[in-house]
Amino acid sequence: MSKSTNQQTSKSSPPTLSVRNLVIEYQAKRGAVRAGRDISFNLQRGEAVALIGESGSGKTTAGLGIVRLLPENAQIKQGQIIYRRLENGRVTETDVRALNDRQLRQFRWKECAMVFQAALNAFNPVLRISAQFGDTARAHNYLRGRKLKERALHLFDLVRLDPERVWRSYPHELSGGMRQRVLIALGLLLEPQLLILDEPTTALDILTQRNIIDMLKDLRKTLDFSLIFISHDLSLAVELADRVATMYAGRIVELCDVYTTFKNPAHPYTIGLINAVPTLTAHKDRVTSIPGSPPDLIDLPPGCKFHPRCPLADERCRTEEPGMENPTPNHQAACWKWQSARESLAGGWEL
Amino acid sequence: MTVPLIQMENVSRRFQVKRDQYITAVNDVSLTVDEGEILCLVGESGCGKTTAGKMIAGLLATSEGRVFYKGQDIAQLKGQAFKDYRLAVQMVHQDPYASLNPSHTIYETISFPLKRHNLAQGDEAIQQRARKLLTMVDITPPDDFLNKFPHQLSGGQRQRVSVARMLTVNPSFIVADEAVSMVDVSIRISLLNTLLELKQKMGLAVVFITHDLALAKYFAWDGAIAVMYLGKIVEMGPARRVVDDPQHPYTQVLLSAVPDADLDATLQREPIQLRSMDVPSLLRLPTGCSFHPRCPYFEGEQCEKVIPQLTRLKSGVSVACHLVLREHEADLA
Amino acid sequence: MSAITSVSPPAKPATLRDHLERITSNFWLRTVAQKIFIVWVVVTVTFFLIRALPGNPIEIFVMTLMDAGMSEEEARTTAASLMRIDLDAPLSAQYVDYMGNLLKGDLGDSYVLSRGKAVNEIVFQRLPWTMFSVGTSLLISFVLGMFLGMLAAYKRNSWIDHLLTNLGAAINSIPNTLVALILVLLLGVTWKLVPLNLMRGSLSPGVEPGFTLEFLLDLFKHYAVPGTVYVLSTLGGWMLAMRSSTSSTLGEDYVTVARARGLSDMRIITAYVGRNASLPLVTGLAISLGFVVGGSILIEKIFVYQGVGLLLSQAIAKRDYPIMQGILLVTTITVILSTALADMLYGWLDPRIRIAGGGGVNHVK
Amino acid sequence: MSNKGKSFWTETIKTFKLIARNKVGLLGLILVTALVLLSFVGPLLVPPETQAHTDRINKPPSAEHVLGTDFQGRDNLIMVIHGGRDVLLVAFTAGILTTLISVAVGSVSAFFGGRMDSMLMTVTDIWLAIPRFLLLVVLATLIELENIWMLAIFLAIFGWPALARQIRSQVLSLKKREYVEAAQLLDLGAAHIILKEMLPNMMNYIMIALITSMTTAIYSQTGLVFLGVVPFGNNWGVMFSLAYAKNAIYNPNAAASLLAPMGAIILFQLSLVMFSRSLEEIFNPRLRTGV
Repeated sequence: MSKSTNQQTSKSSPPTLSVRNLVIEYQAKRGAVRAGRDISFNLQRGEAVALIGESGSGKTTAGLGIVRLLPENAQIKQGQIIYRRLENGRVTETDVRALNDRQLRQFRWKECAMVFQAALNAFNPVLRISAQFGDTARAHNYLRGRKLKERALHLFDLVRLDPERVWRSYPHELSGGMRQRVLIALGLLLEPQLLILDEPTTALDILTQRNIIDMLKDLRKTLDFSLIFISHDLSLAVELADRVATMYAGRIVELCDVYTTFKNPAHPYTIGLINAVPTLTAHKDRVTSIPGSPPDLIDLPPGCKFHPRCPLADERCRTEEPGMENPTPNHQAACWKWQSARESLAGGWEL
Repeated sequence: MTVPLIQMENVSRRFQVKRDQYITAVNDVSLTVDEGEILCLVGESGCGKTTAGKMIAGLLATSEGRVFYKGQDIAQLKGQAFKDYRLAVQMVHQDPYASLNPSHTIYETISFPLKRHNLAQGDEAIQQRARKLLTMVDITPPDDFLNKFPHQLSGGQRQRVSVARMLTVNPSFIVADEAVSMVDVSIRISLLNTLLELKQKMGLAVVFITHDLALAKYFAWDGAIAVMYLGKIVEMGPARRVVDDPQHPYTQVLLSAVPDADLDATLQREPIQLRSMDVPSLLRLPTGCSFHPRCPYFEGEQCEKVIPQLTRLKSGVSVACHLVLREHEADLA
Repeated sequence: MSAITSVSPPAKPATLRDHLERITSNFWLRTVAQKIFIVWVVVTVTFFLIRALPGNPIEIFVMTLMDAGMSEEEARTTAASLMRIDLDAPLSAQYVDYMGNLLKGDLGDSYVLSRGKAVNEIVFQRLPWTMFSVGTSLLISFVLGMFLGMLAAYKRNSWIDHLLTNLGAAINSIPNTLVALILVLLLGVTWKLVPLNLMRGSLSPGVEPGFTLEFLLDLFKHYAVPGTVYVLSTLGGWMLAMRSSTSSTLGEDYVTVARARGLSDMRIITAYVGRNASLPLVTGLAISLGFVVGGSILIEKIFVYQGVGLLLSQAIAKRDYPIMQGILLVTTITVILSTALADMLYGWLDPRIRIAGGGGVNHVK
Repeated sequence: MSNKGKSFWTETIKTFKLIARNKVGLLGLILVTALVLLSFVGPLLVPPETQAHTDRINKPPSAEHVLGTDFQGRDNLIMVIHGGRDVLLVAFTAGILTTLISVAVGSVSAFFGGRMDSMLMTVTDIWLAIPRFLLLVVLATLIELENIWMLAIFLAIFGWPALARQIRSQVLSLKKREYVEAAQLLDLGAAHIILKEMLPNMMNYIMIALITSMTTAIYSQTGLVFLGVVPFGNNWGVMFSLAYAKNAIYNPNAAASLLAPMGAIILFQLSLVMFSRSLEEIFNPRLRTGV
């Protein structure tokens, strides 16, 4: 068993999740796809961290890695994933990478539920919602029968669904937004302490998306769980997260609270990304794009992976990859120029 | 009065979904686009914006109403006149992975229309033209790309090649259907800027279809925005005015619901509560104003029974809402 | 569309339901009409081919009778009564008569194999045997093929996958006649594993059908080898279909989500992967039934198995047209009924199309 | 001109390299070629067995007669060499015809849609629901099939429906591709759209359809010959049927005259199936450009 127990009070309780130097690679015909490179972060109890990045930045890979649900051709090469359960003031530590199959099955969903991107197809089309709740409960020796139904109906109520109707439905009888909410309810069924939401609102229309965001905000107030929120959309991070981890080329390049990320970003990529997204209020001329395109994960450039697109890049950036630097204790950025980046880029992207 | 480049006149489009079930994807839409003008069609999935775009491009016939190109009904065009229209109105599609034929090289893709319409004679001239077009869309250096296949290009590059392919026939009107929504966030703006530059240089008119209001405002900065809901235009007017001072309740709700990358604005925003969460089925559109079952300002009988007409206010914005129109009775244009 | 009055949120359930039910009834009507139409086409085509072609079989039959010493008139009357037709009437009238008799369930009499005996009596005597052997084999091969196909998909790109898919494609392409002959040669002659008399006939002489142990044992002993041929000649197809279906199901989100939910492998394999992956195969079941029944003519001939296939091959050898027509009609109806059964099974397995099945399962609110 | 020629050769070489990537496919191609040569060139080199040799009836394989002799004392190897031509011709002709019909029905149905589509698909469904082999057998007794071409046509008429459905769904999905729409907008013409935009992306389906219909044609042909409803000449099917009729199966000495033609049929089927494994590689532009 990979569990050790130590007693601690919940006040100074250690992070729910600690990810250290996680390296994940996919095997492709052309070579190794380096989808996760040295990913490290802590998720505090009750906190919400957003993993933000473009396609290929490694954000989904990181999420799948944490629950060890990577596809067959992917592998965790190194790193550590420590999950800490808090119960009655006692902390139980779990080394996720060391779990065997049976322990892993118990860990998934009971400790950490992951709600996926394409929730439209997240349910088995031939089973009623009730049966799929039953499956989940049975797999974890959770409630049964009437008690289970009561609990599920309560959750449906929380996610603003018509409980009795949903309970009896087949997935295809529910709209996309409803299915997404059912999946979130299912995620909360076993009272996990960690919830991972991977693009939970993509493919939904705006008003439904708004509804789900508001609902998640409410849930965070009423229920006690830590949240990892994966999205390509910076604006969603604003709504839901306490801290933002910006990812680029498989790595977290900046990690700090939401406010600082927007008001005082230190990494040129974060700065560029914020400037590249038009807002409803900003003037047209504020918006500038980042030149070039994201790197090929099989054939990464040397040095800082962002240097080919970075106007500040110098010789050091081209040869040596920066580690995480600390502008302030709660703000980290992987950039040699973190001190001057924001100022240098204030006048515009083209130098 | 000059003739608009494209005009839709009371256009509707129905699709048969089952034996005797129809959905009305576009419902009595009228709009005009002048030469060199930008119009953004904005709305959620299923609002009919793509269908409207396809009818303008002539890929779909209308069920009712007519589409005019330079004052002529496109359904009646024949011979040379049809050919002029056909080539003048082009489209940029959404999916960079499906918009280029995987079995043709970039050179072939661009040379087909050139050869077919005799726009360049001889291999040398065609090559020359292909290089020039690729340079125009920032695919540089073009020689590195001519013999590549689509799968060797990134999503953004593919979209640029689609634009170059369309430019071969010197169009004057472009329908861009969610042209950047599947492209990485960091390169969306540069792709949009390329389109804007081309528009400027070649005097193109553009109908830009998107679900992203902020993007619409950016792209149509000096142009117009039309907000669609369940097949109808509910509000239309100068882009910045529509986004900054929305009139129609639906536009207001939409704007208050969009997650925005502006931190301050988002933190201050008060959400508007809808009467109902469920989007009505296109199979059975609500009577009267289609937004009435969800409208936070729902007033009763009039909203339920009378279809509000899109009416122009003095400000230049047109709105289809009984409430707004009554409040602005004095401002009717 | 505009006829629908006031819709206040939430939408009223009743109207939608009416709508669904209308489609439902339409669907069944259409299905039944189509099945009847198919049977009619088969009957009509064979009728006219038999009568309208130059040198048509009836004239030849009359000639044969005359050669055997009958007068022309006698011969024509005999033929006419056996086939229940008036040879002097125009073709259209003959057709109407024939269809009338069919509706009464009268398929005419055999005129060579066992002259004067009613065709439907002969055919219905043989039909159970074919239905038993073909049906059982199809079921075995379906289940086995699903199992092996899933195995291959789960072990994608392993040696066992390569072995199974290549083997599957191989046996799928070998004509069933050859499979049968090879089995007889290997099992019966070369290795002498199965006594030859178990590969001839469907029962040992003297064994009477009934619910006796002796009968059942003998039945299965005689069925074993021909059954194996049926299974082998269809197994590959099921396996390959199930492999590709399982592969795509394994890529579905709900399978990944089921894993994320910590469900046991067994539950995922059966209720999540297996059930969904097998759906497309169920429709194939009906089509393959037609195929296997067709193959029975060859297999039953080789194993002298007393089913309709053997009967047909004998009828063909003797050119006994009423029997050929009768068998064609009866098997077509059987196959079409099974198709309908498979459709219903599909509807039962897949709630998404259950709308088509009617009944109170859809509670769209 | 020289440029075109060169590109033809490089394309051909490329294709062979792609086939060679898949060992099973390569073996299939080699075997198919070998059997085709054996059946079409072989008869020119080896004189046929025209008469019975009563002194060497039903001999097992020996150095002199590698595949033994049959019930009339004829050399099985020579019979196999001369018995392939008809089988292969029927397979190729029926295969091509079946593919043509199914491509025509499938693409017309998908392309025009509407009433045309529902009409063609109703016919297809009816054809699919009938026990076709039984009908085929019955009809074969009514319509005397005088030569192999008629047999090929007959097999094609009975073979197309399942393939037509597959082609239809393929065309339907291609029709909706955005590049096809773009070609419409650029007014590149129906011929260009079908031949240049859609066909290249359907080639592997069509080729697989062709191979499937060839194996199916041989499958059915074998059955028809065995039932004796298609009476003609010397071919592999007739050889094993005759051997079977002469009880070769119970006579260990005669087993070779049963196994030789059966082996030839099985080998040809297997090599076709193996070759079809390469098609995916040949028609995938991703692999063609070697990235």
